[in-house]
Amino acid sequence: MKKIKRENLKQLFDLISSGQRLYIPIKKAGQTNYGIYAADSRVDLDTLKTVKSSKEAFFPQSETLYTVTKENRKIKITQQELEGEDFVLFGVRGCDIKGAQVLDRVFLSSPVDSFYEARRNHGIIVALACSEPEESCFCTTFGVDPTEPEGDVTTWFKGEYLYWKANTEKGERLTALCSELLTDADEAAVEEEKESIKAILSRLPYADLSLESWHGDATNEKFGSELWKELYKPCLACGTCTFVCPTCQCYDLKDYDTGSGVQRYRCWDSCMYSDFTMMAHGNNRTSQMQRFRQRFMHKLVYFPANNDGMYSCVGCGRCVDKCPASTNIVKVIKAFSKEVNSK
Amino acid sequence: MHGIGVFVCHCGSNIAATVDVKKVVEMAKLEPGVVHAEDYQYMCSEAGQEKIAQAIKEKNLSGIVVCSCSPRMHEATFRKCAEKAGLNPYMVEIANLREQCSWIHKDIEEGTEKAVILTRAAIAKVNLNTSLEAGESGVIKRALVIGGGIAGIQTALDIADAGYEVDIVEKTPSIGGKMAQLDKTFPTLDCSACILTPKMVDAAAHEKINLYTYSEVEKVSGFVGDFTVEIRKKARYVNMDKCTGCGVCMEKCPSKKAKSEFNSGLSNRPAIYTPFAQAIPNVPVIDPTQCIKLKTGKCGVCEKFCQAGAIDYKQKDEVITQKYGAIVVATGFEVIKLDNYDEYAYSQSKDVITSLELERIMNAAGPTKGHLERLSDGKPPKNIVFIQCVGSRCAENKGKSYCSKICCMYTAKHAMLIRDKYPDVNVTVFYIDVRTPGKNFDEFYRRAVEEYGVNYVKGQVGKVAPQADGSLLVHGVDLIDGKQLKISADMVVLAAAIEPNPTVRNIATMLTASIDTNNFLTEAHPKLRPVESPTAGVFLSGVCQGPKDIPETVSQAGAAAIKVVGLLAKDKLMTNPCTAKADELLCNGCSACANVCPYGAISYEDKLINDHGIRKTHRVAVVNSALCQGCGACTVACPSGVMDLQGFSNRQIIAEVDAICR
Amino acid sequence: MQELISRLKELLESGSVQRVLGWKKGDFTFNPEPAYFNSAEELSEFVYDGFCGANLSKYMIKASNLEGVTAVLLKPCDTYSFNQLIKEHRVIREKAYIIGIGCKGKLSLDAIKAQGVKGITDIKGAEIDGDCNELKVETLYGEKTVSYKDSMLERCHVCKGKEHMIYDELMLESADTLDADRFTDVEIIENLTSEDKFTYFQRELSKCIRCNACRNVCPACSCRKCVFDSTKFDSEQKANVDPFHESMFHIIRAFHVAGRCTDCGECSRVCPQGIPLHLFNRKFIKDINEYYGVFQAGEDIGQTSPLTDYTLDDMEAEERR
Amino acid sequence: MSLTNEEFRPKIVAFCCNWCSYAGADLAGSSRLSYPADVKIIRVPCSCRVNPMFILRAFEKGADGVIICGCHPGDCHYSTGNYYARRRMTLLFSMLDYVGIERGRTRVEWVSAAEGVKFSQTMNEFVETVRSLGKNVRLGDLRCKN
Repeated sequence: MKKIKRENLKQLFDLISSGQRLYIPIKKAGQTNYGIYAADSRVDLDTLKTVKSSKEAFFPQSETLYTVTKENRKIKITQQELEGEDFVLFGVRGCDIKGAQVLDRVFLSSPVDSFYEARRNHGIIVALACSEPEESCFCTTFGVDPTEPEGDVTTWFKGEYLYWKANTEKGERLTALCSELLTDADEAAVEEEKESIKAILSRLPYADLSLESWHGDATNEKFGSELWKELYKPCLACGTCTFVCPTCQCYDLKDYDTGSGVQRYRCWDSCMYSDFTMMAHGNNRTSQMQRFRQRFMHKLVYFPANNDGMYSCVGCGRCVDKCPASTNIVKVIKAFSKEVNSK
Repeated sequence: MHGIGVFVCHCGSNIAATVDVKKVVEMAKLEPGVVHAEDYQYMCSEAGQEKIAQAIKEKNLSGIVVCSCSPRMHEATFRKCAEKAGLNPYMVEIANLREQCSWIHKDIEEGTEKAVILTRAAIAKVNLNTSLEAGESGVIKRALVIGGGIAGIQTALDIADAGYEVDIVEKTPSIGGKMAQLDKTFPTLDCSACILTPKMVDAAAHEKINLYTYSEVEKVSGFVGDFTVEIRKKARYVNMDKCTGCGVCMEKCPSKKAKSEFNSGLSNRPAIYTPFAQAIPNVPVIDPTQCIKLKTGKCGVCEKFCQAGAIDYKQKDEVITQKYGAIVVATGFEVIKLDNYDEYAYSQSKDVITSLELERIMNAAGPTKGHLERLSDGKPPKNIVFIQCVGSRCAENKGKSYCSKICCMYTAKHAMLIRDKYPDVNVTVFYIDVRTPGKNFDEFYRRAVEEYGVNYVKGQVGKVAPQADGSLLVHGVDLIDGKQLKISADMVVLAAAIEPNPTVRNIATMLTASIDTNNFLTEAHPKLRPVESPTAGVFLSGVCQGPKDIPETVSQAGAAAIKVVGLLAKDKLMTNPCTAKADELLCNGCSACANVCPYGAISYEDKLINDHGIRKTHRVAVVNSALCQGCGACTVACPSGVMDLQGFSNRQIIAEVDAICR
Repeated sequence: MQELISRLKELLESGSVQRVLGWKKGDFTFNPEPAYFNSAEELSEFVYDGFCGANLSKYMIKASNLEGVTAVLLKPCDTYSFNQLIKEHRVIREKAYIIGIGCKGKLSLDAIKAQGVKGITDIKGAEIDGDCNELKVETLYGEKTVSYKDSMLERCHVCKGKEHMIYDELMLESADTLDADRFTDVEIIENLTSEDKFTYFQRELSKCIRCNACRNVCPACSCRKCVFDSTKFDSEQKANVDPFHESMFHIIRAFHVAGRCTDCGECSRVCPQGIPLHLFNRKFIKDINEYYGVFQAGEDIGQTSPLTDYTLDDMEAEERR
Repeated sequence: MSLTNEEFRPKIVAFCCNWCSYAGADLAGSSRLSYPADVKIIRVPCSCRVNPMFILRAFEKGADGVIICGCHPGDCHYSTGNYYARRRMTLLFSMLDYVGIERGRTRVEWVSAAEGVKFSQTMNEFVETVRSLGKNVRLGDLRCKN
């Protein structure tokens, strides 16, 4: 266990970023999002949740896959180079780390997504425990431990200090790199902090949120429920929930003509959009009810069905905070448990 | 599958001197879709066109780009050439390498580079061209003339003489219009009624002309060749078929307090009346605001005296619907209201009158039986002052900015007639300029000055002050002598400006014809299409388009008629295929497009739309391609890009942009 | 409030409306959601308070396709949008029974959080029957009090007024919340150098995640298919792949709603990144007011929209300041 | 910030109305009134056909300046098109100005078919203005800047 004074964090960031890219929550124009650290960045580790999750570091909102150029009447395809350098992702909360594990299931299972894999291999995650969980948090429901999130390094804020514990070989390397700024610490303060967090967790409004009846075998029971017909109604069909979500992984492939060549890129897509998976014959989900249902069925039923019971929601609560119509996954889960209870 | 052919013209040395045409050909060959490219000395020549035709046939080209002079020069030529070779003429694009490249760029490298880009843009566009077919629409062989003054009558006569049915809609009880109110006409001084009435009679008698007097156009729909018009025939309360025109009813009518419109309000008329003795049709109407029977239910004198039994108090307005191939607007003018010109004391003194009122006073059938006398005391005037440009050529917002055009001449006429008949009367005319551009006009004016001794004073009148003795003190200025003048007059005549008949606004809206700030109807082109409205099938006759005198009106009336005849003579109209088209699958039906369409070409329908298997009824825009002229205003008003312009589609223009910026 | 619920019950029970479009209680006091109520019983879930910010006019586009009449609760500012939608034939007047409800200013959870409040579990003082002066905020970390005014949405500080532009009946009182000029921020930006303007907007827009919340909530963005979702201009965009697209989307969106935007402020309310999107719309509104005469979309259905209108002596593009 | 060297050749897109400015450009050509080859004309039926999307597209793909030419107010072939165009472009360009796009990169000019001289002068001026502003770096897709 190591520690570093809060006031020395800037030196730490400067040091880390001198040899590699450092992704860290940065406050810009009033909002905190992950960004690449620069000496003048306004690092913000106090905001619990970045607007967008940290998934962008591994699965950016858009990325070029290959470029097609024309030489006379012949075409040439150039693949985009894979991530080849280590980078540090700093201040990741437990929910986002769990989110990465969900994405691993998608992108690292065969066929492996090499772009994602390369980033994942080169990324060093410095996790940060949640000193002050918020009302919309329900990560514990999905088995996340925000008191000690699993990263290559796990850190805690306590008093004047940031406590630092390396968990993996990558983490040890980073610790070694920062050794001049880190001093030894005992675990007592961290244990105290963990207890303090636990106390708050037990008081969270969603602490008792139950996933009972949500599992991989629930397809038939849930799919045909009449509840969806009411639940979807406030939905504006925007993509806010999917774009702030740490686990949403759907993307579209598109071409862009730069004038000197065509870039094939992929970008996030949202199952909430009416043109999602649009095909020549039309769309396989023709109503917003169906799209709305798909999102939650996927997260809470289909995904666990195909991934050993792992849900593809991590309880970060971003959608709870951000939905313009105040509808969200918690309301969906609760609506169904009410139905179960009333039966 | 696309197969584009590119044909680069040398235009002798016009293009080839500053553009490396061989390079343009080589570069064109690399563009997507291009399967053939060649150059030639003169593409527009017979041999050049033959090359194009041959390539189209041999290589089965789906589109061609001709790199030559401006499309304004030879687009039509190459379209015809393509059509002959079996290619849709709208699959042709022109790259303007001469006017917009070789002629302005001296440096061959620079010129060639630009030529390559322009060619590239044209290829990018033609790749997205679609075959377009000019549509056809039928023509209803009947014309409508709105307004029954001299303009309307002449237009109707000319159309009818060419063998087509014409309806005249006139809102007053008789045709004749303003000209019927005039006493004499310049520059010949012949009697207005003597030359007008025969025309009125001709119109009424013409087997191809149908008169709807005391009627108004209420609704217009449709488009060139096929308008549907609703006409309201106001209740006359007199059966036109039974009335013999004997006039007894008018004599016996006890309600005689209404102002005679025909006499400019200077005399009274009965509640049952014809506007004037020679009215056509010679069937009176009952003015429901004056008729005692219609107002109170008592009286019924006219009915009692009518031997023909033509009086029908129960008559109702009748709306008839008729179809027309063409519409002529001939709504004429009114004299402006003089409320803004009280410095001339028009409202204060009966002896301050407008020129039109003077016409009535001078007319034998007028309120004074043609005797020149003061309306206040009936005495003959000794000193008359004419004031020109009252409300015309007005810089401030007070009046009209334009010249009313007829006033100089009619004032000269009035002055001359007065001096001729009453040589002892002094006549003074205050004027800004005297404008006499017309055949025998200046000679006419000079006669007034030189032979008849009319006193023309260049200068304006500041004030007319009625005096206690009944005379009028005219405060003016003589600009030539630089003197203030005070003239004691016993009659002042104002040459009030004329303005379009106020009903024209409503009519323009119905016809989607545009009007200018002064409410004159806009012509399609101020020089080259002066009698056509920008709305196809709508034509302009007379003062509704701008101030005119009688000879000009009659010539414009004839011109409008020949345009109508030219239209009605066709059995089918070819429509411009570069028209707007809405994608009804995605149209919102929001009306943004219709709001900017200058031709009223867009309407809305509730249509059952099948969107990939989901059937729903939506309100969608429908463009009438016969009306659409292809400006594209609607395409930009449409936020979802659903409205597109064929031949200049969104994607075509975007492709050009991309090609240029590449 | 009770009066309102009774009236809604009456309307539903009498069969004069088939459903009510209003707000349903959330799982917190501060997250009610737009909802339909089909029966008097369902109204037990009904709520209307300071957190009911959504402009339900937008939902009426869909509700116009439903059987029968929908009673819709519209705040004064929402009625402008409804009028505009009537004008554009996107809603059917006869299908709506408009209850013009009072408004004492709508609250922004972000504005409350910006006052240093974290972990909110309950908020009291937003009730429409209350005096709306102060909010008692319960949090995981203790109780706090914040002023109602400081917690309002930006749009309420520049409120268009208490008058409903269209309604069938009126219920509940409104309060004056106007305390700022809506063009101040636009003017501040206008007075920046070109470079600073660019920097300002790039910073703001770089946050955009292209979730389309602004577009989808906007009552003026009622296109069946947005140009940014279609191939009409080869213009489909799914993500802000490049800073250009961030600007392009917002400029074009603002242009498409220019002369139609009622300045309802929904775009800024819903932006998950807190981008002051109203600054785009207000720029157009300000320009229109200055160049073509004051115009308020949705005020008068009969009025021609400035972009489908012209005068012969309109200002030239080069003459603008 | 901006490149102002002599060598900089801006890309200029000119949207010209078929009935007036396009003919004005032709007249400039037949009168041999030169203007820089940087200007490339796109023929449109009327200035009211110019969609803001086209203008932004041009900038996206690397244009440094965009100019719209139409008939003088009152002379529109379709009677009202340029009036609508005038409002649209005034507002759009004001917005571009507001988001920090240099004002000189956009322009509206009314050029009749008879005004070859004006056409050439306008283009000379416009190219000069854009050239002095340098490469457009604020409103373009970075992927297109190779």
